[in-house]
Amino acid sequence: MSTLGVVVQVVLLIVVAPYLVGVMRQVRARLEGRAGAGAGQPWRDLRKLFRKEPMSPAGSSWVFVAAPAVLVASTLVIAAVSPFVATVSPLDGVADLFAVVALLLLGTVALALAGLDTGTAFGGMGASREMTVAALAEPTILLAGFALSARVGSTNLSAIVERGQQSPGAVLSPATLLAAVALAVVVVAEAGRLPVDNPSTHLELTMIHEAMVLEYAGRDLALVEFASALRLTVLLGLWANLFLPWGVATTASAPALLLGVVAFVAKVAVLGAVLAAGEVFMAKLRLFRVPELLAGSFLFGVLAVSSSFFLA
Amino acid sequence: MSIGWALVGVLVIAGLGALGAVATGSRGRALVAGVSTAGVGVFGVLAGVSALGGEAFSKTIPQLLPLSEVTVTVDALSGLFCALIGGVAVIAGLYNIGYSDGHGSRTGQSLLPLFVAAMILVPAAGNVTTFLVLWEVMALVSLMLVLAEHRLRPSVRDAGVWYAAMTHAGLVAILLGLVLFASKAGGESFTALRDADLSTTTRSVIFVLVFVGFGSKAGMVPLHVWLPRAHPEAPSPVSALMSAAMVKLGLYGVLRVGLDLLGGGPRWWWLLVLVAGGVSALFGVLQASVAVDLKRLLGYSTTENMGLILLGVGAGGMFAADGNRTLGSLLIAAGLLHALNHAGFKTLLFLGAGSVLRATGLRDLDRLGGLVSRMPATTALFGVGALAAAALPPGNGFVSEWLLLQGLIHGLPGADAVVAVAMPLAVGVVALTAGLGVATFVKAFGTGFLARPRSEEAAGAKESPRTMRFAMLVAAAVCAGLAISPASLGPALTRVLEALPTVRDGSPLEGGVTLRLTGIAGSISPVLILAGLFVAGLLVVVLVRRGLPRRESLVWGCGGTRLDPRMEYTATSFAEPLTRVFDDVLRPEHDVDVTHHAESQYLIESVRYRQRVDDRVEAALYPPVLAAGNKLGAVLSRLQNGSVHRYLALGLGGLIVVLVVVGLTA
Amino acid sequence: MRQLLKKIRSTGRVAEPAPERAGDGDVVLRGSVQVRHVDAGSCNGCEIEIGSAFGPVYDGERYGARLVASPRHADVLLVTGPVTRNMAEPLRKAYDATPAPKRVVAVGDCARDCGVFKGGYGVEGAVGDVIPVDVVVRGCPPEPPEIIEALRGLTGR
Amino acid sequence: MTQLLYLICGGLLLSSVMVLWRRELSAIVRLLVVQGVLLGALALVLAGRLDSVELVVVAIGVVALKAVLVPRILRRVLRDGNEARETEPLVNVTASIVAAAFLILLAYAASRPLVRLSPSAETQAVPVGLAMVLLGFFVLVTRRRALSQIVGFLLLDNGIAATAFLITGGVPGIVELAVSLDVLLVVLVLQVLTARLRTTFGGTDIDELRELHD
Repeated sequence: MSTLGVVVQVVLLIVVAPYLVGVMRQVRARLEGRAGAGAGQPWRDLRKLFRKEPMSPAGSSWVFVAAPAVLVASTLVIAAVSPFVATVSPLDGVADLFAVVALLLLGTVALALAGLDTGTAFGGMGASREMTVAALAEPTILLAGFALSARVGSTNLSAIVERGQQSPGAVLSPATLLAAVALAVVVVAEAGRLPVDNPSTHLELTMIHEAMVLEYAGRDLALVEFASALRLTVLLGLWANLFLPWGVATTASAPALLLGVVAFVAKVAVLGAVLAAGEVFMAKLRLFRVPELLAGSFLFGVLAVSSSFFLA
Repeated sequence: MSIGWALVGVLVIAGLGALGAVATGSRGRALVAGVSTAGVGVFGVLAGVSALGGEAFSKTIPQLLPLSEVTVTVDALSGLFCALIGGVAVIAGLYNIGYSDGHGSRTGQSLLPLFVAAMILVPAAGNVTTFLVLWEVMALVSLMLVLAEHRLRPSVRDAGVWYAAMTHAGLVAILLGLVLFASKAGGESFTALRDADLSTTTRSVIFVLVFVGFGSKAGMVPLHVWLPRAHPEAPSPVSALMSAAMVKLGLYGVLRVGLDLLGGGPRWWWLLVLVAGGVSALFGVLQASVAVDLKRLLGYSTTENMGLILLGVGAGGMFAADGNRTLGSLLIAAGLLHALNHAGFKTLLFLGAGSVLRATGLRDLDRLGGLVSRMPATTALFGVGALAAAALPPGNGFVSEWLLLQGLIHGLPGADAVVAVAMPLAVGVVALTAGLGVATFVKAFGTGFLARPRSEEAAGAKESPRTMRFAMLVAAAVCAGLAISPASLGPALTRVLEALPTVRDGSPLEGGVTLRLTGIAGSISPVLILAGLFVAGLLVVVLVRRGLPRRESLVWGCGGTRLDPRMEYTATSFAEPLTRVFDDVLRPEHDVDVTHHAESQYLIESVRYRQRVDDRVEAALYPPVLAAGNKLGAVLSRLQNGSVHRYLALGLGGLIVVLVVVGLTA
Repeated sequence: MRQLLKKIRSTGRVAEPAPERAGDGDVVLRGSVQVRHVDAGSCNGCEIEIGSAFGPVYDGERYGARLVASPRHADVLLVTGPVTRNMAEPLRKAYDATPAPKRVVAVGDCARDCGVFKGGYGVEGAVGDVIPVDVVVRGCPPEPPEIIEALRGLTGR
Repeated sequence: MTQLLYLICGGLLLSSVMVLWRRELSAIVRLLVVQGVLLGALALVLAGRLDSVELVVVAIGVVALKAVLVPRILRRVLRDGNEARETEPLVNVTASIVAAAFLILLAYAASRPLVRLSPSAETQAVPVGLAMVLLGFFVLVTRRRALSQIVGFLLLDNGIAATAFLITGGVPGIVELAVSLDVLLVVLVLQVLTARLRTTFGGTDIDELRELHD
């Protein structure tokens, strides 16, 4: 039964991820006074891209070809092991916060190497920037994880979520709130959203994530786009379940799983809409002010840890 | 085989190998030296594995050294390091066969087996004299190996001078510490030291002295300055041996003296180790992330990893001093596991860098590139090492960093203010180190091996000979083994911890497929992660295989002319954002030369941009010391005027002073 | 922020209601068209119209068409202007860099037959002389609804 | 009530850190307004907890002075000067924020004995006041513009006031203390006015004052 939970969860994430991007674009379009293409547009884009021919730039290697698959695979593993719909998983040993963070980083690295492998200036630029942001976001993630796990005594994601469900009051503790703010900044940075990166920019010089994938075409591009949608869903889902753990199934029964699915979709949709609406009010930060933002989130991480200790 | 015979084997093969390498001509020399080095390594591994299996060995040979006896004691702690060094030596020896084929110098090749033998015997030493003699032999032999290519590049000599000075300064500190220890303890065998009853002040003085000495060998900031110079300049098998094996002996010394012979000690010792480790890790990775010389990058990465190991050991010692043995043993086990992992991947990386150097003559990442199609095997193997060094799953570095973080995180409940401040900062340091480490190795692999070649040398690179590839494959296999089954090392690590009386506490980790920690909640499964990645990857490939075939097309250059390799991102440009973010720490020097046309100052003929990132710690700390040394030298040189009578008078004076001191203290 | 919110509320939706679409579309791309715009020597009149075709009022994106940053990501090349000598080769390269199946839309009279620039010394020819053209939008410059109509023919929405 | 107290202290800490992050001096002045209001709210909450009328008076005084009067003076200085931004602090913003993390940890660790002495809600929040003092000092040390210097002093002063409120609670002496500290403040504000005289140096970079030494 717990295997069923995993399958449900993975399929759900795969289906939902492009829709989440669609919803976010739609929210943005409405706020800008446009009609918007509808929430299903990313799926239409993907369907078309999967049918197009993939292309390799001359002089690139197997790294370029393999990177999208590695990116999707690493994200799928996270989708399978983390507690999005249910906390019961046969893959319990992998559902560790640090392992999930490292897997996310693995995907980033695969894409950065592909960006360098194309041999274009833009690819290298995107890779360099992406790695800088990822490196500087790392301390915040681990410190916020530290603050969350200090209460539970474990970095196992399911354990953290279950503890959150058992003592709802603790979610409002200063440590958790500070960690939530710190992780929110990091989620924005890792997902490549405003104000760190602009996902819909056309200007190469301001790109981070987009610059790395400029050379991808056809189904390679489909994989990359799908992976970035899946990563966004995974990040928002993790954030939601760490800080708003309600509705996550703790048993593998069908009604509990159903409730878990509904709760997950609702949480992610709301968070996505809030994020998209927030982006309307924001401009992209200069690249060299991004470290300041991340340093700020690091500060919140430190405060989260110290308040979990000093105010305990 | 018993440990004793294995150690005899080490000595015999090293001697035969050295003689053989001296005797053979330039054609077979690399083969003889390589095979005998590997043989010495095999015996080292045998000795180490039997010690880790629970066998103990102790032997005293009187009167082998003047005024002292030679004692050899091997316990599980020694065994771990013997096995580690032996393993690295097997791989480096095999690699040397191809690498030095036809151009290895007589001295360099014949000293290689001796160097390995000295390193294997250092942890087997059972008394102070034996230890110091072997330590000095190791230092001298490695110095000569560093200098092996001094005829080819003048920079080698500079590196040699730095290495000689630093390693001997370290030796003086260790010598002072251990001699003080032995004199206060009234005996020089390790057993006598262990049983000695000393005042806390004495013990602290001994610990600080010894820590400085071993710290310099471990490449700890600010005593690391020799490392990024000596490692790049040494021949690559020697770099691998030094970086993967020799620096670990610094760790051995800290563990042996601090936790075993001195038996733990107050908390501030270990806080010192923790802080030194943290600073080294951060500084090392920062320098590595902006380095453009591939071997220098790897050298700084060694400083970083030794820093992480010492951070773990320091935190472990701190918890052990507080009486929390569960965490103490976990953190020290994490440090030891990371030492093994680092030995594995750093060997692989230095050998990979050696292959690149041999094929192109370049260490400069800015001029490399395009090796993925020219040296596919080397590229793939270097990639395995880089993955491990970046501490990403499924590489082996990930597991030990995970253990380290688990230990640090679980220290918070029940802690006092010092721990409560130290642990979050330590986690922050480890995390930033991990993040920057990833950026560093993406740079090394991405700009060094991928894309198109940035110079003619790189464009003309040829794949290395089979023996070199085989040696690297062995190293990669070791890394893979460590990555997949770290839990199988559990019993061995438990035995090592048993040799350290203050942290002894059952086995810190167990499990098969899933690695579980004992005493605290935490589990991870490297096998499942690997399997999950594999299955998911396969799924993706199978699902999207349909459709139109792949087409190759020119790189999209916005419709302009063909993109020149000079337009590619280089390692310098890759590291530029990081250089900017950390410019307060790194203080890079920029140089922009603009040449104008002779006809008009408004037309520019060429622009030259240079950036240098020097080691700021070195620039800040060493010149004053060197200046003071020069001044002292100038004063002392007045004593020497060439007159024999003056020298005799000095000798007499010295003798009188010694006698007076003896007379007064007796 | 409050001001912006107020403005959003007072502006509301500015996109005009979608007109009826005439005829069936191309079935290859079905609902999603990524557009790379190539200016092959235009006077920038067409560019202004294309810009407003993707602005809030006409909102080309609602039909599944989206401007992208690289021909690698594109299905459709939106080419404007007579092809000048300097732009002929880049245009061919852009066409080559676009993955199949792909379509070319020539926007404006100049793109169709060089318009008033016909016979100019710097003009290589119409777009159709350089790369195969699938759809032509006439006008000097064509109005946004006409451009959108052409794109809707490709997206089928 | 305790939650409200913590919330206010959190706000104080956050606004102090934001002073390090923002570059526009006008935004920093706005943050000082926020801080003044929060400080007043703190006094008011404590007045409620301790049933003290005097603290209500103090609260009104604090808001009037710190949230209205001083910011007004600062804005005037800002308008007359031509420097709207702290362009090049001696320590860059990223490093400042990381340093702030360290200083806050230090404040928490250092005030632990005090908290343990009488573990009440007020003393639990004392580290916040101490942290503000440290951050104020940090601003003084690392920022170049004369106005930033004043901001540092004000931060320091707010920190002292917050600590005093939290520790001494309803002691009447608090009024005296607050007044005396604010006299100091007014003197400093006057110093800003004289800083305008220093426009002879072409700016208010206080490093330029070194020239007076020669």
